[in-house]
Amino acid sequence: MSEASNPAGTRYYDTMDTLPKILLYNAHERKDRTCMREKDLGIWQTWTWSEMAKEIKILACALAAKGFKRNDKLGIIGNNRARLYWSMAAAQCLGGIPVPLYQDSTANEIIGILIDSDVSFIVVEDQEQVDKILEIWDKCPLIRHVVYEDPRGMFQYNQPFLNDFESMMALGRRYDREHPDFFLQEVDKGSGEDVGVFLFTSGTTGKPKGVVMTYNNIIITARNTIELEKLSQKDELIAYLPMAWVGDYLFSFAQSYVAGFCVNCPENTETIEADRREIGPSYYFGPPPIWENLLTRIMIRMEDAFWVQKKVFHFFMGVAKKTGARILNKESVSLLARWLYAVGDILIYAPLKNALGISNVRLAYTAGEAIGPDLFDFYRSLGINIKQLYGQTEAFVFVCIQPDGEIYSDTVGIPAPEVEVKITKKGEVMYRSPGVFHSYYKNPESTADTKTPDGWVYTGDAGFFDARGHLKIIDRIKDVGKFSSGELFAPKYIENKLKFFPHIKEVVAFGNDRDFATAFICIDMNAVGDWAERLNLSYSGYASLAGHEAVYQLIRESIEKMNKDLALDEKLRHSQVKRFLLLHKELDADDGELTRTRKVRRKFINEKYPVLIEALYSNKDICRFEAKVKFEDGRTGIIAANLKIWKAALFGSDAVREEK
Amino acid sequence: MTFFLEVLISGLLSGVMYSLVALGLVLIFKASGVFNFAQGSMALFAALTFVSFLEMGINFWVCLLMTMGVMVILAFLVEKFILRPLINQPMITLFMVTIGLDFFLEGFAQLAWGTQVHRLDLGIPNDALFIFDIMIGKQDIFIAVTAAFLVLVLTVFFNKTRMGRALRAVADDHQGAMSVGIPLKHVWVMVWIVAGFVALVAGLAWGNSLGVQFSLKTITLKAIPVIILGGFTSISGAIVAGLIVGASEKLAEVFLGPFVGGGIENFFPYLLAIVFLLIRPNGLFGDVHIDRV
Amino acid sequence: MNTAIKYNETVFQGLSSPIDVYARTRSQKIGAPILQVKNVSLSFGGVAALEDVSFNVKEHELLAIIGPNGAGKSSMLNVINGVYHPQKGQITFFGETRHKMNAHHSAEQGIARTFQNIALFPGMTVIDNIMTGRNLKMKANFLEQALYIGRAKKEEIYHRQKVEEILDFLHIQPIRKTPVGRLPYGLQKRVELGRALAAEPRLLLLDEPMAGMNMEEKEDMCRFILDVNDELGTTIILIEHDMGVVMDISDRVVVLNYGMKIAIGTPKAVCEDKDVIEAYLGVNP
Amino acid sequence: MFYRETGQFKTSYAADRAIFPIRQDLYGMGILLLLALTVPFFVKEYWLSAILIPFLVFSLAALGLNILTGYAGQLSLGASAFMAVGAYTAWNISTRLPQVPLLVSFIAGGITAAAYGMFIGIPSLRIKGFYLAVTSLAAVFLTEWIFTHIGWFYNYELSATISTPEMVIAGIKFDTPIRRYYLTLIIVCLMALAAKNMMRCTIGREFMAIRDMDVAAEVIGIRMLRTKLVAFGISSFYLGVAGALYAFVYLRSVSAASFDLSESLHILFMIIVGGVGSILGSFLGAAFILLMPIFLNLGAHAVLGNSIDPQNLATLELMVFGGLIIFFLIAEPHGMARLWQIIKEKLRIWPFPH
Repeated sequence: MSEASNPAGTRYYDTMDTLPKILLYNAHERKDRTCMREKDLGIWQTWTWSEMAKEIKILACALAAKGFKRNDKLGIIGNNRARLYWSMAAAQCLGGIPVPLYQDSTANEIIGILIDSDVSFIVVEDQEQVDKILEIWDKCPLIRHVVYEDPRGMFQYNQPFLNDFESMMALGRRYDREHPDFFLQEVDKGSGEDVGVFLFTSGTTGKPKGVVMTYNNIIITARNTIELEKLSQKDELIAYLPMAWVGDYLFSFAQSYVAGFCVNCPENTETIEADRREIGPSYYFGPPPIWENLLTRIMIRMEDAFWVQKKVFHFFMGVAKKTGARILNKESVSLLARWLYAVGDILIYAPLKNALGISNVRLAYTAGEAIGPDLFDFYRSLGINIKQLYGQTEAFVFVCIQPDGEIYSDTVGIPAPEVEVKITKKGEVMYRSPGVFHSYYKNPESTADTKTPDGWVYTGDAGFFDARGHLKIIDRIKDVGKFSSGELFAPKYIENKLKFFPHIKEVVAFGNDRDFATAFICIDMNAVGDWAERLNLSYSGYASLAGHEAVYQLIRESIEKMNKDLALDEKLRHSQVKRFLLLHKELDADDGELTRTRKVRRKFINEKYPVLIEALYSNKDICRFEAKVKFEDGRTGIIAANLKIWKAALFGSDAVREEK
Repeated sequence: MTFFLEVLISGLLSGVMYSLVALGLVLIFKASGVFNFAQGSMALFAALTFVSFLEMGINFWVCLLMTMGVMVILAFLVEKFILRPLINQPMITLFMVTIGLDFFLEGFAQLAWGTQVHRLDLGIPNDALFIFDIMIGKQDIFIAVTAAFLVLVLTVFFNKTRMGRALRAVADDHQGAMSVGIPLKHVWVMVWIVAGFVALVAGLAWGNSLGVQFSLKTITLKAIPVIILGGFTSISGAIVAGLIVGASEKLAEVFLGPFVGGGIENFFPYLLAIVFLLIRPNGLFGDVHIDRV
Repeated sequence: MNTAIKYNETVFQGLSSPIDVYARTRSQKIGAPILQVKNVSLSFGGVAALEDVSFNVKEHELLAIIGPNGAGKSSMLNVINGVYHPQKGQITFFGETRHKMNAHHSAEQGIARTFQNIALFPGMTVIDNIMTGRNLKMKANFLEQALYIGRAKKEEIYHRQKVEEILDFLHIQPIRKTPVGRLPYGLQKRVELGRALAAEPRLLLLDEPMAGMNMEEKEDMCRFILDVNDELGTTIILIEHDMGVVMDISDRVVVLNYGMKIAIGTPKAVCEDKDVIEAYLGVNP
Repeated sequence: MFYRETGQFKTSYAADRAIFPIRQDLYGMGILLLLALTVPFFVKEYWLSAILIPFLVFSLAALGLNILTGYAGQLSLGASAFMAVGAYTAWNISTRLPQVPLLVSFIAGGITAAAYGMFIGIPSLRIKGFYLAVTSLAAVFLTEWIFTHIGWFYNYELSATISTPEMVIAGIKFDTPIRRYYLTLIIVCLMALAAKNMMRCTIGREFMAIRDMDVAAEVIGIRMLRTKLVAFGISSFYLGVAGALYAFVYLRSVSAASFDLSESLHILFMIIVGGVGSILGSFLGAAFILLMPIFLNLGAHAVLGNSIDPQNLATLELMVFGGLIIFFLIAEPHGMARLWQIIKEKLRIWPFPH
């Protein structure tokens, strides 16, 4: 075939076992299909597969010209930009390994990663990133070249190892003219066993580990999920999550290549909202916080609406809450309800989705942490097919997905295709799948203790399959305890479940080696405050509000609601909270009760509040307590309080057990 | 020669009329920065009201008072419903709003008092008298005198009385008015009352010769070139320019007209004004201002 | 006098303002004078605004004009770009000398400016405002425009891209389609700078570009001005009140007082100058 | 609410600068045009010749005035004068030189009007605001005088009126209202499109620049006089053509009196009510000002029966006009066009209030 007809010099491969080969395949099969857009200079700059393949080819040649060899590592730092994605591909074409890094991490955070993964070339977005590299330049002897995409402000730099993207491309073109066959030869050398990418774990637990993925891991996982979710080249995706995150690599890169759909890069971080609206993605991923603040912003914006408008809005939201999710799950819904929903769709739902730019969303994922049932149901009731998935970097994301029509806010669904999941005796979730990572780079021992020789991987999460055969993740395995009766006790699970109630801010659950569960509750000052105002309860401050009978009543109802739920679940019914108290103060990072990221520090609390804990397990219903507090001005003082301890009703067989 | 003088004088006499109306415009403009296109309609309105009262057989002076009362009310309404909402708007907007007012008043006046022509007789003999065998209509003289008298009154009012000075202060800057210690809205009401008064007199004067009918409103159109010539903010300018316009248009009509087929007095003043504008954009006595950047 | 010395520190404490993190690293060499102002005198109806002012501006240089209110700073700019016509004196720009020139001509010569109190076109969007700044570069006749063919269409598209580059340069992409009337003050100033840049000027006159801005906005503005000066190599004359800013970013400073030039030189030299201190503190020796 | 813009993105500046960048607007426009094209099949001929044709003609006139007053910010009370020039020129050409195609004589009318307009506009360099308005006022009187006193222009008809010959374009006789309607429709649409194009290109931006901030405009390098004259020229061209249509297509027999000051004021009202500086506004305004008396009439008859005296109706009309102008200038200086804009914005972000 002639150069002209396919600029990148595409060819068929009987085995499309590497992404570069798939790229060339697309450049031929989907020649004129748009594969990437980037909002730049006010319009969506567009590339078809063949155009992009050509760019990548040139870029690859440029890298080669600069001395980039097989198995060299190419670091990538920056927001989601087309050229950065190309750099990944270019490195892969040369048999090199791309190593995307988090763009917002500091110089000191990236230095470790750069060294561990022997990065020798780096492509960065702009001056800001260049400065980071320069800061740590001396500490990374391996790095040979730095390429920057955006020349803005770079006119002052004259380091020889800094390369402007355009001049790189020029170099690439020259190199390509001189070595016409080079590119294809390099691509041919690739095979499925080759390493495709290093993805670094976020490193919340210990220092980040470089997860090594082979093309087989990548491509097979991508294929399976594409088939499962019926993704096609017609889909549209917005790439807005960090490139270093495994999810982005799978959705915006691997799946896009395999399915052939189009990836859109927003103009910049402030314009994501607007850009999403323009593109109208059909496939969308967002961790719970993103959905969360989308919802809050809707409610805030609706606040100052004209009252009629509000009335209509809330009425139809009510309708949606009742019927929406059920229609989506194809359950039977009365004709009237359907009709009402249809009206609501014209008046509210469709316009709302349009305003948020999610009208065309056919498939949306949420993952990373538990999502509140109300939040989850809100979007489903609008008719957006949002699903939870359970995944890990080591699994190349997919472990479990909620299948269409079986969506429950409290489970993460059933194992993804070709994924086996089992639960250890200790209750830890293990899985084995084609996506299972090859190893941690240069870290055999941690590889060994995460991955068994026969390919099973420890997730470190405790969970179990419920009656419907759906996986329920309850907690990190290390936090899971046992009741004296031997049944499992998952504090985090209880706490999360309670925290989803609007009036509850923080919860600390106890029960390890005890015979039932109890809890400290911190009320949400604002929510409960409003509630109290509506009932015009008088209160002077947090403590007095928390001490209020009515508030106790309110919280007890929430707890009993939860207990009712738990009772339905064989594994969890013992975890029903039997006694609880409302703390006289909010848990506070300054007092060391929370981590800076607002995670409860159990150990500390156990040491600080033994009296209260004992009281919870005694049978007294009031307990005096003095607490040391740090005031704003740094002085410390004692406040004393008498805390009531209340009992919450238990349900199911546990209730019976109570009778005895 | 005598003929020329006759024309000149009759021109000057009607010129006084123009000055009178122009004065009304200058007043309002000075005080509220509004070019009042509705001045003519106000004259029509005033005159119609007056004659209608008169036709009810009410005593002349009572009618006069009643009409004044009506004009006062009008002034208040204008201030409340038009000027106040449009405070600090560009002059052009204010100008256009008075066009609206012009239509409204014309419509209202005729709806209220009917569209037919009312004869108005102020009992001035309609014959002419001769001074050095120059013929002059008594009515013209009478009108001219009243007008001249009114002009005098207003000039005094403006330069001597506290209120008058306040009005001028406002013209310069709105704080100015405050400093004189008179709230802006009172000032505005005041000028519009005065303008209403002027309108009434003008209306009667013309109505007396032409009969009271909607054509009265065209006197605004007569007055416009006058204030262009005299400058929007100058009383003396209005007077002088009035005379110039009056005289020149008559002369032009009589001595140029025949050569071009007559009827030029409608636009001749305008040509005069424009030519003049190009030479001296701020009018005869208009104050010069440089716009700073 | 020693009182003056005492004030001295307080007056120029701006020297240590946060902005001096932008210590100048020049990429453009300061070249030969491109603008000479010779013995310019200007007065409004007898009131003298400028008296016999002379100085010159070198290529790629950032020259600041400072002075108390009413010192004639803005008038100076207005003379340079032909809005005011000086009674005496002449101005030479790129070898072309003139006593009197109109604003349009100076624009054609490549002099652009911003105004003390923003003079944007409130009815138009940000894009259109900046686009208007390029009008001298547009050649399409009205027929082409009426039919939206030929040059008209080409120009609209070509210049739109140029405008987008400016939006990008000033980080105002998110507001590109907002009518400027609705923008907050700080952003309007930025847009006005953008409009001036759109003309790709050889000399840029900035009349208090940071007036009424908060610290953060000022720092941004400084950054932009420096980038314009360095990256685009544009020569800039800047009027600014914030001494800190002036000291940090300008190469030379001209001090006006009551329409007269009382000092010219490097920031340091100028703020040690006795007359200048007096001018600022009004203490007579 | 009905604006569903998700998924409408632009990949080229051409698309981004399109007249109707939002798809729904495009469709709306399409439907409107379709209606305009099919309406003759639904309505009586009377409607065509008494309402739709004048509506189109006056829309064009309002558009012309809007270009000068709304976009370039030069207040003019002289609209009717330029219409008159257009009308008389077209008439003279088509009667004296029958071989000249009608459309050409229309265009010639426009061009002459443009020239006249530019001449009238010359003072606009030195004088601003209503000083200018006055000049245009003079134009009205001057023109009216010329066309009443210089016989040549109306071919010495005793009535001093001109009655237009029958219209033939490319062999097609435009003798029925339907045909005349289509002729007007096409001309008006094309000219409106042209106006839109000019206003979104350099010319339009220069106009708005001198309107919004003339000093800044000058500093940017916009030539004051040139731009203002262009504004007068283009505006008068539109008015001229409108005048020609007014004479040929609508009244078919006019005298100078039909182009008096009140005609000018009517057109001014149209743009004030419709929307200053808006093409859409010109049409809305024309429709409103033309239909208002009709509805007034119907209303009055409905209320008072046929007893009502036409005189009073006329004066009532004056009052309502005046009241409307005052109302709009105070309540919504940008007229109905802005109202529509606001509604549209609301629809776009619905269910959110802002």
